[in-house]
Amino acid sequence: MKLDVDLEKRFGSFHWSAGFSVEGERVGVFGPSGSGKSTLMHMLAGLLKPDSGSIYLDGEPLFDVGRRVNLSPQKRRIGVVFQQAHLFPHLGVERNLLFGYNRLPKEERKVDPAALVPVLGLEPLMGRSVTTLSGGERQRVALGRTLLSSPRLILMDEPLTGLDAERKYQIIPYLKKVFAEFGIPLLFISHSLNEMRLMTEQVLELTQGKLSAQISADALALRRMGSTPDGFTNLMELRAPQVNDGLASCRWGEQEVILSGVNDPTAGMYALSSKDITLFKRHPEATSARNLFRCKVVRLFAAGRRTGVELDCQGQRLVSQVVADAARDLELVAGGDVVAVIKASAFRRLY
Amino acid sequence: MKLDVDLEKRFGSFHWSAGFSVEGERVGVFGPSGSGKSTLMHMLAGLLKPDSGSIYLDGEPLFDVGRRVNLSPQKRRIGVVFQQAHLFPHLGVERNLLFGYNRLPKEERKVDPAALVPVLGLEPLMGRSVTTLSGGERQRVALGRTLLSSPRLILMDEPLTGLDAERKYQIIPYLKKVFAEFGIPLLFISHSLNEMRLMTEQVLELTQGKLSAQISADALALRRMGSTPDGFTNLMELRAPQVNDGLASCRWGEQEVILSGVNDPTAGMYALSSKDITLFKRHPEATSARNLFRCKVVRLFAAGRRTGVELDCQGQRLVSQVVADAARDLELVAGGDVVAVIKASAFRRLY
Amino acid sequence: MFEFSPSDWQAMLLSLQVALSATALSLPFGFFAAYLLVFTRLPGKALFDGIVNLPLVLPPVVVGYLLLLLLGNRGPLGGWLSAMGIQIIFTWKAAVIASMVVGFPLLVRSIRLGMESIDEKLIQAASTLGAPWYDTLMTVILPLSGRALLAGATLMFARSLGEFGATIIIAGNIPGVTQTIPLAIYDYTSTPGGDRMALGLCAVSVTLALAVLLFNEGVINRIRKRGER
Amino acid sequence: MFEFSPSDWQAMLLSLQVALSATALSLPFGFFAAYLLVFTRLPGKALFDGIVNLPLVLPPVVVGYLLLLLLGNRGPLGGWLSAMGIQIIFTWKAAVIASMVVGFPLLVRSIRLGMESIDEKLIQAASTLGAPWYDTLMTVILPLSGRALLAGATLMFARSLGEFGATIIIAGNIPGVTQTIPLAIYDYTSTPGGDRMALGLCAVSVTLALAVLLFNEGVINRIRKRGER
Amino acid sequence: APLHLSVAASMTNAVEELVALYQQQHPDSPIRPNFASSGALAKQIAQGAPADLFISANPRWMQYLLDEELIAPETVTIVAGNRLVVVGEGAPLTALSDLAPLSRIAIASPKSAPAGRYAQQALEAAGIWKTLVSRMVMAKDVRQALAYTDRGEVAAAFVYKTDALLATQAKIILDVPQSLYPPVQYPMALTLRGARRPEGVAFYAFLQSAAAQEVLARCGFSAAATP
Ligand SMILES: Nc1ncnc2c1ncn2[C@@H]1O[C@H](COP(=O)(O)OP(=O)(O)OP(=O)(O)O)[C@@H](O)[C@H]1O
Ligand SMILES: Nc1ncnc2c1ncn2[C@@H]1O[C@H](COP(=O)(O)OP(=O)(O)OP(=O)(O)O)[C@@H](O)[C@H]1O
Ligand SMILES: [Mg+2]
Ligand SMILES: [Mg+2]
Repeated sequence: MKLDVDLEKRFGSFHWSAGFSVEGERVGVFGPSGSGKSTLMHMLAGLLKPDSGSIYLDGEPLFDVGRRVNLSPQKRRIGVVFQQAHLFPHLGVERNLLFGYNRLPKEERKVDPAALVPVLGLEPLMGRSVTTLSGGERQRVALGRTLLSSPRLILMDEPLTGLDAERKYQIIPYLKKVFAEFGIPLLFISHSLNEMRLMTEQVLELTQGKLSAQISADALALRRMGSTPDGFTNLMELRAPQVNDGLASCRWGEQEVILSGVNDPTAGMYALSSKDITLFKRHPEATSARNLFRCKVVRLFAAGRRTGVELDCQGQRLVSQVVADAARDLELVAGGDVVAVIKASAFRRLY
Repeated sequence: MKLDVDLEKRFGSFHWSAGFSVEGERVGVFGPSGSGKSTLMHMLAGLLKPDSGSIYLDGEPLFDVGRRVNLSPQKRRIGVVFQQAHLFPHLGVERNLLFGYNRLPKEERKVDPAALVPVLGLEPLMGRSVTTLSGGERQRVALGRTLLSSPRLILMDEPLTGLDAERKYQIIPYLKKVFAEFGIPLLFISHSLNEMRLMTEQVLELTQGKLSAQISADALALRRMGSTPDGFTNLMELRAPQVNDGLASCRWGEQEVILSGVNDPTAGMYALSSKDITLFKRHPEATSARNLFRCKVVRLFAAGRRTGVELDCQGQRLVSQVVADAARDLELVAGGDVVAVIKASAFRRLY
Repeated sequence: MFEFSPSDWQAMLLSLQVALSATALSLPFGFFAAYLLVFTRLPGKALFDGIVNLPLVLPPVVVGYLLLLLLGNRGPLGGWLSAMGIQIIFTWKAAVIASMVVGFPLLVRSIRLGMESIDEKLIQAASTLGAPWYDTLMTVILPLSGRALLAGATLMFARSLGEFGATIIIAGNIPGVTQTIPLAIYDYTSTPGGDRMALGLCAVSVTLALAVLLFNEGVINRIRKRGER
Repeated sequence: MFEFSPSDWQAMLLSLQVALSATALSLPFGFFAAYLLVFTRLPGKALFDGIVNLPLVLPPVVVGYLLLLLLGNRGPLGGWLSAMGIQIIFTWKAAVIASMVVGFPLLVRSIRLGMESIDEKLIQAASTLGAPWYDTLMTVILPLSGRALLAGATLMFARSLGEFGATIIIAGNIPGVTQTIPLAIYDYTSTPGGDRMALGLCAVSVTLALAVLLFNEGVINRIRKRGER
Repeated sequence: APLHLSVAASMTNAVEELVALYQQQHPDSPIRPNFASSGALAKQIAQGAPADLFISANPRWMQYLLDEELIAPETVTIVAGNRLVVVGEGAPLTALSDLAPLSRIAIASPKSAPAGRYAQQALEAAGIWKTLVSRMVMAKDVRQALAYTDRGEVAAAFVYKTDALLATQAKIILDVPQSLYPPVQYPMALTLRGARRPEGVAFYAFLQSAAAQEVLARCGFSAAATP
């Protein structure tokens, strides 16, 4: 997908005015509440008419004031998952799901309802009216409805809020698989940096209607490390799980990682907070921590009042954080050696 | 607050049937999508009539089939922040916020609008109509509206979704302060374990309309130690904060604790996860961790696949957790000596 | 209680027939007119709105005269129709037309109110899911106006049952042919001792209308129960 | 274009006065009746609904006779009123009452449709914020029924301008006192050659109604613009 | 095709009886009477509504159709007459001047109903119109003026004799002297279309027959005085 946007829109005191050009299959939109994320989405989908400017998708004009082009939403074939579900109250769950699907010629139907329904956990709802669904159930039906309409681009406005963590991390890999398999590009709005990093490659950051950054999700997460108490989340792809004596071990690159607290360890994506990595100058003797990695310091960077430490653990990248004092005590310098100690319980399985 | 609930409610195939009795100021309700959290909230507030059972708040019956009591919502004085904002579309932001406030006798107005508005970041919205607000803006107005009505109990259904992390961590301490200061008890629904741990002491866990667990935050943490990556939360009362070189130090009993990640350190209650305590047999040399405490092992106990370690640090109690291997390596026995190492960033301020 | 004459029974049947036909025939037009008024930006919308509401403002007798001018054998439309062998005036069809015209503003206003309360977001959702406007009209707007359509239809039906002024002018007051209940009541009041029978016919009219009203409420309640939370 | 006689001018003024009074007086009753029908669970609701809708089903002339029975000097209410020195019949007040009764079902139905489309959650929100039912009624339900109230009022006003059958019975057709536009039109059409003047009065009636209609649309558009997204 | 009659509403009762009588003798020639006010009937006919025979309560509407050239002029005749009476609940009056003390008096609106015009003429001739006019209640038609008297809303009303027979409470308290107002006449005629039809001509003749005139008299109509 190549999206070229340059738009102006005024609402009272709010003024959207930004242009950007992105290429990529999974683009995120990030920004504080009221920064114009939903406004952008509505303009792209053709639901809100910009004051001026243009929108080009893969070179095709969807909107262009100069050329007097303004395709109607159903001509644009851009699927939208709204911030609120907006289900059709007069149709049941099933007919809501199939609304777009049924309007597609057979050969353009890419996503199979029978495969999608179990992933979204919708089986028990199939005969139900949508007016009595719970908040999370509504959100899942809305997500399914848009996916099944097999659009040429999907815009999602915080589609995963209201879902419990378990369901969320079950849905994310499926979504990614579907998008990849059928080549449906994605524009993803979220306040969760973690979701953003899992779902997108590139992020547009908005501030008060202006584009303030266009960077990778990881870079964005690093930049924001200092301002949240959660630190930076290292995403680690672990493989080949084995269980010994109630303790799971997995391969992480060339190394072995011991993890606990995962009932049934499987290969997949795990999260590790930068706060959970303790650095030692030398190998400590006996410790309760199960993982000790010898690493090289790649670089140090400021992250609020703390110092971020980017590490290279035999080819794998890890980000840790230490207080300024510690950086001095440990004599951390780029290129120096250090031991990263991680407790087995610090890993969180995502999917 | 003391809440005694024993209710039955049937909706088609969904069957809520649970009783519980909780005492505490901040109670959480946790459970997957569709487990009946919102249903419970609606029944408590008097917006949904249970089929049978009773609800007693501080000994006063709000609903009791046997005694034919069913107070109307406005008599119950239970504030609700709904999963969706449900703002009054015909009123502006300001009049939405003050809807409940204006209906209170002066002496019952506990929360000051002038103090609340900046915390929720609503200043730029004050003259606005609510129909054009963004998703997060709506949520914040709804939150403010309920707080300003100074109810005797507040029910919140995922009130923080749709807020960016920065705003969220700015709101949480304020909320807790308000609740503590004015003695407003809270029932808090969320899918986020993080929010839950920050906001509540006790959690009701629901599964398909049944109560599957009711435990204090301490007990929950202990129980989850074995099966979740979250560990046990040590509550530490820290006093006499001092700032040196961007690093805060506080008194904890007889000892000094170094902490970071707290912008403006104040005395108060801090949380420390058992996972953030690494145990060493002997004092390690240089480390990035700022806190090293010599402790005595009080007892060892099984926590799932891990071992819980209760420590006595010069009169202060701490719970750590280690994997079984580590307990052996460290030769941990009740009465033995051990060094507990804690990173400065591991402390989370509660209030 | 009342001993109705054969022509009274005919009047009742005819009234029912006229009211039902008028309601059924008006519904699609009313729906479409409301759609135009609510969802489109025609240039002459205000004028169109005015014309739709005209029959409401004018006394029905005047509406009857205007229809007579239009549909009479010497009128522009009537002349053309009678050339085609279609006779409108003094037939029950004329009574249907009178009821349709007089009740139309009521119908349109009901449907409009319903349409105006449809959440615009749903229409947007339908369009992003690939439904063109006519599809959205039939699968989203129509069902979501259901309650208002029903209310409008009931209104129309009831109004038709009571329609007198326009009907007597273009359909005439011919017992057994165009004499509906209100016209029969009118005749009875010209007959010594006819008041009792007039009252009886009133009662029939009221009963019919109440039955439709209760039916309407029943259907609405069922719709609402489906959406209960 | 038309040379109206002084009594025609009086009829126009009177019509305006009657229509405005009838609309203004009916609004609170209509609002309350709609509230009862939509939000409460009275036992005799269906019956109440039937009574409210009665004037719609009956020919206005019959409604007029029934009102005469009630409000006449020998009627239950009229007798009491005339004992208090209040004369209703054959005054313009009677015309107002006739318009009110005949237009009431239209008004109530409009407001009902509006009320039924209010999101129940908003009413729940108001009650959890401590508003008792009457407070919610005035501060949430009333403003959110605004558009429907307006539509109902317009309908009522237009219907009042055209009201003939019931008015002529309880108010009489007294030039300068109770002769409204439709009654004046009737007088003209009953005279050979009076059609031109009748048409003139029709035009006045239509103009008045259109003005109110456009005003209504204007207000509604302003309401809608406020809520645009 | 059935025979279409357009009959002034005040003759509803009588004409229904006459049609029934005629059908006994001619069961194979169906008749469709249409009852409405004379003005409405005249305008219907003027707009091409099917009508074979027109009975008006008012010579002016007959004239209107004659001007429109829809009536066979030679068939215009008076089928019946009527008399103006005063009805009320009190004691019988001796002269119109006795009306002076009465509080309210109903007449049909002189603009739209001939009965009202006749009443006005009578009162003017009696010289008391000016004193009574402010107490006058104008009704839509005679029938309504009668209803007011019946309900006791007015003390007296000017109505036709035929209508007075419909009253339940009120009684005739005065026969207005014929000298004070022109004769009340119901003109009848065949339309051009009716004049061409033998059934039309036959029914037209029947209405003028002695049998028919007897029925009319029973309903309170006076004999057809020649114009
Ligand atoms: N019609 C309008 N009139 C005035 N202001 C508007 C209008 N529509 C949107 N806005 C304002 O524009 C800003 C951007 O809105 P938008 O919905 O795009 O925010 P957002 O980034 O999606 O926020 P959130 O994360 O809270 O959903 C908000 O401050 C909003 O209040
Ligand atoms: N009126 C109803 N008829 C049938 N089922 C209903 C009705 N109301 C609620 N339910 C069902 O009851 C279950 C519990 O709903 P509830 O809203 O309490 O869930 P929840 O725990 O709040 O979920 P979420 O986290 O998704 O908001 C859901 O499966 C819902 O579909
Ligand atoms: Mg948004
Ligand atoms: Mg919920």
